[in-house]
Amino acid sequence: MIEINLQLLCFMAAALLVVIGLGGMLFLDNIIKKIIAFTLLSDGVNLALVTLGYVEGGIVSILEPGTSAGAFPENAVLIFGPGIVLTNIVIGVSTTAVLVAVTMVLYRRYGTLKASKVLKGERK
Amino acid sequence: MGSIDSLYDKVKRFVTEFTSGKSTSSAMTGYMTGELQIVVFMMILASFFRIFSIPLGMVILAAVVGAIFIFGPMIKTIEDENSSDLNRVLFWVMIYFAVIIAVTLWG
Amino acid sequence: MNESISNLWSIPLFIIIPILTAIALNIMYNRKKAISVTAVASSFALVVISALSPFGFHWFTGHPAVLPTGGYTYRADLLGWRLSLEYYYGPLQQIAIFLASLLLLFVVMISIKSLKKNIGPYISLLFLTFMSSAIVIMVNDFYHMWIGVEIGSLIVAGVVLASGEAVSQKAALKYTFFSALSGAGLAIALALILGVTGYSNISDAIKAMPLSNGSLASILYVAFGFTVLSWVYAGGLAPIHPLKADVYGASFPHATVLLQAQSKLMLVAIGLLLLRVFGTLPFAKEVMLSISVLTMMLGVVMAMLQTDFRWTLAYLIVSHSGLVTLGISLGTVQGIIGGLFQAINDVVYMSVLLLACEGVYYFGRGTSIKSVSGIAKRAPWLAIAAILGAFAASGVPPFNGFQSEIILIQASLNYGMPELAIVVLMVSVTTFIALFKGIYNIFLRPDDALNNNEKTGTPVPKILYACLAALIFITVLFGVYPQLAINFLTEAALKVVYIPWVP
Amino acid sequence: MDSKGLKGSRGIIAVIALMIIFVGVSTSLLQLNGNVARGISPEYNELAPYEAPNNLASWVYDYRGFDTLIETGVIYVGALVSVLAIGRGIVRVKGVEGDAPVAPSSMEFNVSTLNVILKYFGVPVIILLVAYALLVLTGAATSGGGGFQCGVIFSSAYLLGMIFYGRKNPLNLSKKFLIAIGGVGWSIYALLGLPGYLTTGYWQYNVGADLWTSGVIPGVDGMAAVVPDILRQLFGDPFRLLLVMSDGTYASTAGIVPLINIGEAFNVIGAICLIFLVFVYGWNDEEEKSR
Repeated sequence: MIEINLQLLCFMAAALLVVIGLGGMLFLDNIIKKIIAFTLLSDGVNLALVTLGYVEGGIVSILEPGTSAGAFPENAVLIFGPGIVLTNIVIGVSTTAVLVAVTMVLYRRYGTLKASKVLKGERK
Repeated sequence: MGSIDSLYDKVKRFVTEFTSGKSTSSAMTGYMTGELQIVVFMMILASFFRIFSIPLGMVILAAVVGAIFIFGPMIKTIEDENSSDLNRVLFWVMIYFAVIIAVTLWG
Repeated sequence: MNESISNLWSIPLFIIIPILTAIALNIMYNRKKAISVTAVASSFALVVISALSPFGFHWFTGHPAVLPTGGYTYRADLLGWRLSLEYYYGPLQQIAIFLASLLLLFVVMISIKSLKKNIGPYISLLFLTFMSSAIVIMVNDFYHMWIGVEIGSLIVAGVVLASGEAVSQKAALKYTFFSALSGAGLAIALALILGVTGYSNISDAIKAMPLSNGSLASILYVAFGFTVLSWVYAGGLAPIHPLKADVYGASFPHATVLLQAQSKLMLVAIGLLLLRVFGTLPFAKEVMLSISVLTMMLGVVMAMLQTDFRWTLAYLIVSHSGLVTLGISLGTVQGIIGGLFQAINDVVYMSVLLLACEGVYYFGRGTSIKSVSGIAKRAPWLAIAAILGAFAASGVPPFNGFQSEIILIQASLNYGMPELAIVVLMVSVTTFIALFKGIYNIFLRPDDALNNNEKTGTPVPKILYACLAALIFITVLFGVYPQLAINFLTEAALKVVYIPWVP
Repeated sequence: MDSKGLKGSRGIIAVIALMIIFVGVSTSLLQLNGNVARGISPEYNELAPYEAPNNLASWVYDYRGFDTLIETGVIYVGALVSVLAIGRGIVRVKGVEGDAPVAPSSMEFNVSTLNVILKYFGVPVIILLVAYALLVLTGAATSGGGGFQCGVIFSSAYLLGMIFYGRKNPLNLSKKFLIAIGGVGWSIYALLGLPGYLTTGYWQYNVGADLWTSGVIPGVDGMAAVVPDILRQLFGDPFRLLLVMSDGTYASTAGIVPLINIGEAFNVIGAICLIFLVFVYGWNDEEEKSR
């Protein structure tokens, strides 16, 4: 049987997601598509963070009755990663909400979603 | 090319390129000063090469001075590249980031 | 120094008071009298607390540090891995937060006086701006700094959006895109540093950094790259400077006062972090120096090209954050002192100029040099304030800009880079030209329409003149007695250079 | 730059830059693979039996509770700013004219054409979702979940109701109520630090257990109990949760964590429901006054 290094695969997928997100933000012209690309980027970061807490043969960090408290520290997932993912999700939600709100307002003003038309560099 | 006439043309073009477009006097002074700033700045950057060797620094300085005259007023390009167009800024950020990573990883 | 105080009483108040005030103001919405009483009282309380507080640490939630030998300790000066979040309030933090709270007080008073209807959410955002800058300058933790930077950038977007104009909405959208980008970048940097060290406290992470292990070095390089990305974003440095300038130019000038203070504090905080964590990596200081030089030059060149005084100021703020960056990225004690002092001076004199610009804005014809002129006839004190501010910004003695720029020039000469000294000089000279181009056209150029007593706009509130007078007083005070500020900054610079402890 | 700008040489440069970034990120993550330093995480796990059984909850709301306070602020600010963008609280300088603000408008969707089956199953689904949200909230300290999850589930129920039944849905929450509940949630969270601050000097000190009885963390001299013995005899030890593990019984003290969870849930409900409501129906100052 082929042994699969799960952590490695997850890290590579995370790197791929990050770069796809960056590329999407750079190459797609539609503002909504740019926002979707940002969510991909954010998901890649989340995947990297979750993978960081991976422990071989580990358990969820909830103490079930009857399990050994002594073995818990060694076997439970590292707590930083999942904790930070919560924060990243919240930040992602808020940023996306602000982006979508401003996009809505700008769409009502200009009637288009093209970043190259709406977000031209111009002075008043 | 290379005659006095073409040099005169070049200087004339150099000056007239500023006055095209929005040519109020105060905007003009801005463009002229900006151009001079860029020239001096590029010369300073060129002189940084003295830390490798002084003759190399002098050669590059001379090359930069030549390039400045050939490529004419750069201020318009600088202004375009520094506009707050989202796609353009994203592009430049990616380039910067790639350069930083490349320099630190393999420099 | 009383650094063993590990539960300093004042630190939580800097965060909690703005939060509660902001919530209250947001719910009040359009009850102007209640809003003004609450806001002024709370910002005044912040000024008083920051002036009175001693120095020390605060460990939120009161969990101890784990000693490397086993066992726990509550002493902040011992070597231990901290289980809880650590804030530090030292001399640098004191002067920065005192100035920020003073500016908050001024800005709140001016905005209550000059804005009409529904000011609750706007003023609560101003309070949250203060909160985010206090967080970022005090915190000694990667994770928390990331949250601070993110909440700060959302707040900036809100402050800009509040004017409801198309140009502000566009600026806010662009800025928020980069907030998303740099937030994700900082999160990756956080993940990498956590993966390498396992600690999110910065001091602990530095102690645990496996610098001897060459194979892990590339992780640190990439983390450095991502942190630089967010530094560039938060401080408005070279590639993102057009967006930052957009944000400064598109918000109300009085709001820009707070925004630029927040941005300078973030610049200082993340810059010191970069220096402490990555300062020993090869090329780190060179990358930071090149970004600072580019920012300075592009900022002032773009400032020369602007025809709107607000945008001139916006680009000048950006370019002067390059000066701050220059000092920090030199990495010497003198350089860091110069950079920090420049940050503080910059906040003060740019506030003078921005408030003068705010005065011009009240005449109702915008701030473009094409559309408005002859203000000096109607508001002579405003003109004098603007001219004094311009002198301070361009490094004319006896104002404060002179003192910090001379330190920066000496520092770059001592570092062995006279070119940097030339760049600093060029920046100050060009600042002078760019500012006087605007000031001459707006204040001094004669104008017929205004001489005919044509009344447009709204009268400049008296409180604006009071704030201008106070800020000019600070400008001259720091210019004549620079030691007043430098005494506060030396300790931070020494700590950053010699021990990996909190700045 | 127009849309064609990234198709020429610039596009190639950008692709190369992206590839460099990919190589950088992936090499660093590759080296991290298998080399992750455990750092302080095992310490947190070791202390878990003395805190809440759900170690993530105790990390998020106790050890790094103040981080989560600011994080809660992020979502509050997100709601504040996105609603500000739509039109709530746009300010003007007296006597200075600016651009006309965008006219507030609401999305058009016709509620009456809804499928009968959906219409009659909507209410039970909403009730179930709200119940589930409350379940997640109350079990946060002992199982997975928490305030944020509760808020998100509740607001999805609200969104469902809005789509099925329009503005007058079963969860008929007004804008004022949502703004108030969001603010109240965040201030509950912020003020829950006050008791610990006043008694011990540490903000957000987990007052639940250590003031009631003495400290539990091994190796630290906890605070002496402030609560008189008679009260403890009367009420027992309400802040303790006994964890029966295979290697002994541990007294776990979630303390103020469940209360913080409630504050967070209020805040998230207020923020996300407000975002949904204003995105769909817009914000109109005149209408708010007349209501």
